[in-house]
Amino acid sequence: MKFVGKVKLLKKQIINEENFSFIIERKNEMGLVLPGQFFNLSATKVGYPMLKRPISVSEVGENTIEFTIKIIGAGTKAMLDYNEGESIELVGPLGNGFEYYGYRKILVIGGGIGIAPLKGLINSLKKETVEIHSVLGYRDVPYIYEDFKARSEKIEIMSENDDRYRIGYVTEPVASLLEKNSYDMIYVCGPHPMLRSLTDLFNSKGIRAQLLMEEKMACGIGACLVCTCKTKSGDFGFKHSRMCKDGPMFYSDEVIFDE
Amino acid sequence: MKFVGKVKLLKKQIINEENFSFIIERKNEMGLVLPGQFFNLSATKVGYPMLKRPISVSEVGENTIEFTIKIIGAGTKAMLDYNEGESIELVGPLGNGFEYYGYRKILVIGGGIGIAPLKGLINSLKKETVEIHSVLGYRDVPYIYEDFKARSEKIEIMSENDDRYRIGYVTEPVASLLEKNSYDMIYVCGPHPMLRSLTDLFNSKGIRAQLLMEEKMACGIGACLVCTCKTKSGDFGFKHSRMCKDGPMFYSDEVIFDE
Amino acid sequence: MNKLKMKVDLNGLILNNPVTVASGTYGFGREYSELIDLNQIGAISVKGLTLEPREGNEGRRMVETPMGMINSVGLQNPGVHYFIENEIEFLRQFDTKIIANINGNTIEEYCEMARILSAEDVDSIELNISCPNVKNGGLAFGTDSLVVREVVAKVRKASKKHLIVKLSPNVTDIKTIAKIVEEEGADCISLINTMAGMAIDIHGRKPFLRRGSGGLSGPAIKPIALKMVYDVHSVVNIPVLGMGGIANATDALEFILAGASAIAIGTANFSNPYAPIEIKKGIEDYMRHYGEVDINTLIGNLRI
Amino acid sequence: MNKLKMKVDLNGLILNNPVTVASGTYGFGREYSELIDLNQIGAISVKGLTLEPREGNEGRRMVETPMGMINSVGLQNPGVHYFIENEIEFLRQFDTKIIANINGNTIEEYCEMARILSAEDVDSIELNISCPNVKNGGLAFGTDSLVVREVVAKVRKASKKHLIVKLSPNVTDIKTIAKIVEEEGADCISLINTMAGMAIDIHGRKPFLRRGSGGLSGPAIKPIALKMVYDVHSVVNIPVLGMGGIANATDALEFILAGASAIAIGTANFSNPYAPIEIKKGIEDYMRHYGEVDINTLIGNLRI
Ligand SMILES: Cc1cc2nc3c(=O)[nH]c(=O)nc-3n(C[C@H](O)[C@H](O)[C@H](O)COP(=O)(O)OP(=O)(O)OC[C@H]3O[C@@H](n4cnc5c(N)ncnc54)[C@H](O)[C@@H]3O)c2cc1C
Ligand SMILES: Cc1cc2nc3c(=O)[nH]c(=O)nc-3n(C[C@H](O)[C@H](O)[C@H](O)COP(=O)(O)OP(=O)(O)OC[C@H]3O[C@@H](n4cnc5c(N)ncnc54)[C@H](O)[C@@H]3O)c2cc1C
Ligand SMILES: Cc1cc2nc3c(=O)[nH]c(=O)nc-3n(C[C@H](O)[C@H](O)[C@H](O)COP(=O)(O)O)c2cc1C
Ligand SMILES: Cc1cc2nc3c(=O)[nH]c(=O)nc-3n(C[C@H](O)[C@H](O)[C@H](O)COP(=O)(O)O)c2cc1C
Ligand code: FES
Ligand code: FES
Repeated sequence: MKFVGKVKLLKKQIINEENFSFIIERKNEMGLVLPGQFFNLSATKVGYPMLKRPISVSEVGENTIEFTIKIIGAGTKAMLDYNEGESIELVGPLGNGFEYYGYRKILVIGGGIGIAPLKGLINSLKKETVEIHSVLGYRDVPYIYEDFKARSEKIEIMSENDDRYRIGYVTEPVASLLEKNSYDMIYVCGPHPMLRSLTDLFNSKGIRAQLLMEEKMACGIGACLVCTCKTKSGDFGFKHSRMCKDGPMFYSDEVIFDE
Repeated sequence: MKFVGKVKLLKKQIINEENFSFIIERKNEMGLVLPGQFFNLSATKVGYPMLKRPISVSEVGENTIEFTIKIIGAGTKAMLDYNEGESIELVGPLGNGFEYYGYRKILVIGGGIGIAPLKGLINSLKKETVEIHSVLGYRDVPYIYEDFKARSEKIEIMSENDDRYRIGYVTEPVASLLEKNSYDMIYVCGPHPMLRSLTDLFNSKGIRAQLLMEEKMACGIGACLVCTCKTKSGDFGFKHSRMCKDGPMFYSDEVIFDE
Repeated sequence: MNKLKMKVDLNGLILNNPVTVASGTYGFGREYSELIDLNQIGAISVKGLTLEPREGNEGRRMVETPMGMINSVGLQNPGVHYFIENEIEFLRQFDTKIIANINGNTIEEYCEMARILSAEDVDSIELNISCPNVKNGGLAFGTDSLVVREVVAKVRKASKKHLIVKLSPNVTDIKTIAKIVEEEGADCISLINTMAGMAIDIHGRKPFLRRGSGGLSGPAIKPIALKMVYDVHSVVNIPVLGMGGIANATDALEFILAGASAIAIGTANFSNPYAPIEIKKGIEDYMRHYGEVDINTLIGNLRI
Repeated sequence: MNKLKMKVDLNGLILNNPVTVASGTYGFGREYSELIDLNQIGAISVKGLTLEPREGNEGRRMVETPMGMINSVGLQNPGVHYFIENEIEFLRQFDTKIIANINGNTIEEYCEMARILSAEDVDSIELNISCPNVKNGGLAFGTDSLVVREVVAKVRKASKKHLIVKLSPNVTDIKTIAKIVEEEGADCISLINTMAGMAIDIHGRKPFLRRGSGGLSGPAIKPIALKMVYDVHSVVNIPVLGMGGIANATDALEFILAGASAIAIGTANFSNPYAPIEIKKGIEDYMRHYGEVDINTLIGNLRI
């Protein structure tokens, strides 16, 4: 079930100079909304930039949905101009989302704004049954980590530049966590180079993770084929999967990173 | 002296479903701002629609300028989305404006949103020295006529559809006013057919008026030549004048209406 | 409310209404069928088919530009045989016409596909002549008059199906090409395909698209498309299926008044999945407003 | 702050910086001189000149389209003699190069204007070959290879001034045209001129422009222009002056990386009179950010 239309912006919250969040009304026609899924949002009321922007759900409430958005270019910058009470045109939920049924011990690894969809994931898991370890990486000052702190048995917060935190990339603590723990599932979302180097690590250890990936999108529903993801097909072949429809979650052992 | 840059929107006022007004800060760099002049306003912060929209000043205060705007298409509709306190990019003042020095008895004739720049004119004339007669025409319910009521010795408010007012076009009362009065100057602003039929009337009587005209504009300063107005040149010739720079005020006996 | 006559006849291909969707923007209809009622669409031109399945170009395949987008999907598709076996039946559930968009590396490939599709349950074949001609140094078939004449003539012979020829806009003189297409027996002309375009990542100092350049579509190209539709309509007698940047009913009506018997929506589906339905309704509203009862009276009805 | 080398050499025409303004969008500089400092602009290409004064087309002359505009000014200008007597001196006050954009109805007119301007204090002549050729049924000079060869060769003979030839984008193969222009002795190629476009008033059921159609400019055409600049740069050895939809420093840098030695700003002046200065500054900021000291190292510097 997919919704196409306008919803009300209930709350806009400025997180820091680069990031903000929207809480919108959740409509019945949207049906189930899963962590890892995304919506395609109009950046402006005047329709410019023209294409909608894919944004993951960072929290799904009973009557609300939260998006956490980083200002990157013209579109995300313009989005910040929506006022509370105004309507935003969107399409969704889209994509496959995370698979998380039945896992009891998981590792979540997020980089930058990639932490947002993982927040939606951990908050939808029952505290009593799932043990969560978290590794969060930031360029500068960390943000939206409170829920991870509250919910994780182990947590490591990294920053490239803020020396109140452990300095470095997420790959280091992940490697040592993998030495000492065995996880039912690993979830990763973050910038391309991070996904790539973690995938190398996972492959070298023969384990697999769920990667939430990104590509420029147009339709967002699988019809136009612009959002390609190179995936394995057979033993030596490849195929071009659709990031928006076959993903954005792919298993790390399916993806071919060749650039 | 022309200003290029951003000014703060101090006040936004909804007049009715179709019309609103903006009061913006007047900057020193703008120099003198005359009634009949206009500014070129950005319709949106995101730069779409691309071209600025020409809007006449409808009042010039010491530290403020007022615009009165009718929603016509995408640009004027988008303008309404500016919030008070935000900045609007604009260029101006532009164009020649009205000539009004030394006249003692004048007639102003406005149609629809064309009444806005005339409001700026009458409010800049000294009550003690100038006698004003006004004819205002509307399609439906009249608006922004209060200043005219307060300031005119004679006033006629016409509507095409609202029978609480005299039903009809402005041409009828104008013809009879012209029978009974002799004016030092006549000022007209309104839709093209109105300007045209009044010009026929003035020409037939051998009198001249100042017309505030409109044409689609790009640069607004006289450089691109897209905003042409056909004017007389010599006894039989014509030339293409620039609406934005040589106008928007033209004398009725200069203009060739040939469409 | 009067009943409006919305049926249009593209020279044998009769559409319930003039609003169709453009090849490559609608897949085989499956994804959009979850969002809108395909019965309301006059015709669906399916994703460009090739003789063999193709994986298309490597990513990145798309970049947005001012009111447009450039794509270089590179004709990723499951091949004509897969289409026949797996997609036609699905589309046939809906009361819409099926246009099979075909793409070849050689004239022989085009003919072969036309022959294969002749026996199948599709309503029309759309010959996309914007493809690079491998025998001719990769220049598009559609840009050389002699090649256009040959490929249209041969495909016409290979199949009796309703035949649409889709023109490339990247030419000096589209009128001449259109006349050749008509002479060689096409039933209908569709235009425009995407325009050659490029965008550069100034930080990476390389084109955004892996292939360097691609095809520009969307509202940005609408004025160019409209002029070409007007020009082509003025020199041929076969009907024109107009497209290029149509995003709302006003745009669609501009094309119809310029001479298009039907219109296609491409890129606008991405920004607004309801575009086909809203545009159909907008055309109807316009007709009612002006007391028009038959869409056919609007076609090419310009006062110049 | 390091001093950046911003001078570029268009094959003899040396500009203080690569940011110029496009013909027809800047008049003769007078109006913009009241808003911005013309000394900061590399060159000004003046309003297209004709041998005799022209009043241009009847209005309406302009319509806005998605991120673009269509104009049909029709070369309104006071004629080359008036320009010489009244405008050159004004422009000479500023430390900017003067490019005289010339337009003819016939090859003879082009040559006559080139001869006249040879003796005058302008820095370059820009031959606009997008004009309709009256001897050739009104088709633009710039769309026929043979005509291009003839007009460039003859103008080259008529004048020793620095000669820029400005190409029309409405062609199948801009590379071939560019090579001819180079062979016949042009010093520099500028491109693109506007693209043929149209917009229709669906309520009046007529084109918005009195002339039916006109030339599309602005960001909408940027991807098309960039591709053409890239293509032309890849086949000629003379410098390229790139334009078409440039509205900010990123756009300008895209053109420079694609191979333009200098760029021109047209339509963007209308939406932002400060565009030339902001773009120049933006290019400088980019150079500082990446530690580039000479703009010339950026020209055509694409990793493909
Ligand atoms: C499935 C999915 C889920 C996502 N979820 C989220 C989420 O939850 N939160 C979130 O914040 N983001 C999310 N994103 C990313 C988000 O969609 C993008 O950040 C957004 O679309 C960017 O749009 P924009 O208009 O702001 O930037 P764009 O204008 O698209 O710019 C993108 C980048 O390109 C650069 N650029 C543009 N033009 C040029 C040029 N000519 N030269 C060089 N560089 C240029 C920009 O500076 C910028 O770095 C998600 C993406 C996907 C695919
Ligand atoms: C010197 C001057 C002073 C002015 N002063 C004022 C003022 O004080 N107040 C004021 O309100 N206005 C004023 N105007 C007019 C104002 O500039 C215009 O109303 C405004 O620019 C319209 O912009 P828009 O984007 O809203 O409409 P546009 O989008 O430009 O549309 C204009 C008209 O064209 C129609 N249209 C657009 N596209 C199509 C299509 N494809 N087919 C059919 N119809 C179409 C629209 O529906 C509309 O009727 C002035 C104009 C000038 C030149
Ligand atoms: C992503 C994408 C893929 C396309 N694929 C095809 C194709 O396979 N065959 C074809 O004939 N045209 C293809 N086109 C061109 C469209 O059918 C259409 O002619 C063009 O996009 C102009 O219309 P628009 O501006 O409404 O999109 C494609 C366009 C897009 C945007
Ligand atoms: C209003 C207007 C008038 C123009 N007049 C001329 C002209 O006289 N001669 C010419 O060579 N190009 C002329 N052009 C084309 C521009 O110089 C430029 O090539 C084109 O507009 C593309 O650049 P832009 O998108 O930055 O505007 C004109 C363009 C516009 C918008
Ligand atoms: S964005 Fe269209 S298929 Fe993914
Ligand atoms: S709008 Fe450019 S000359 Fe008037």
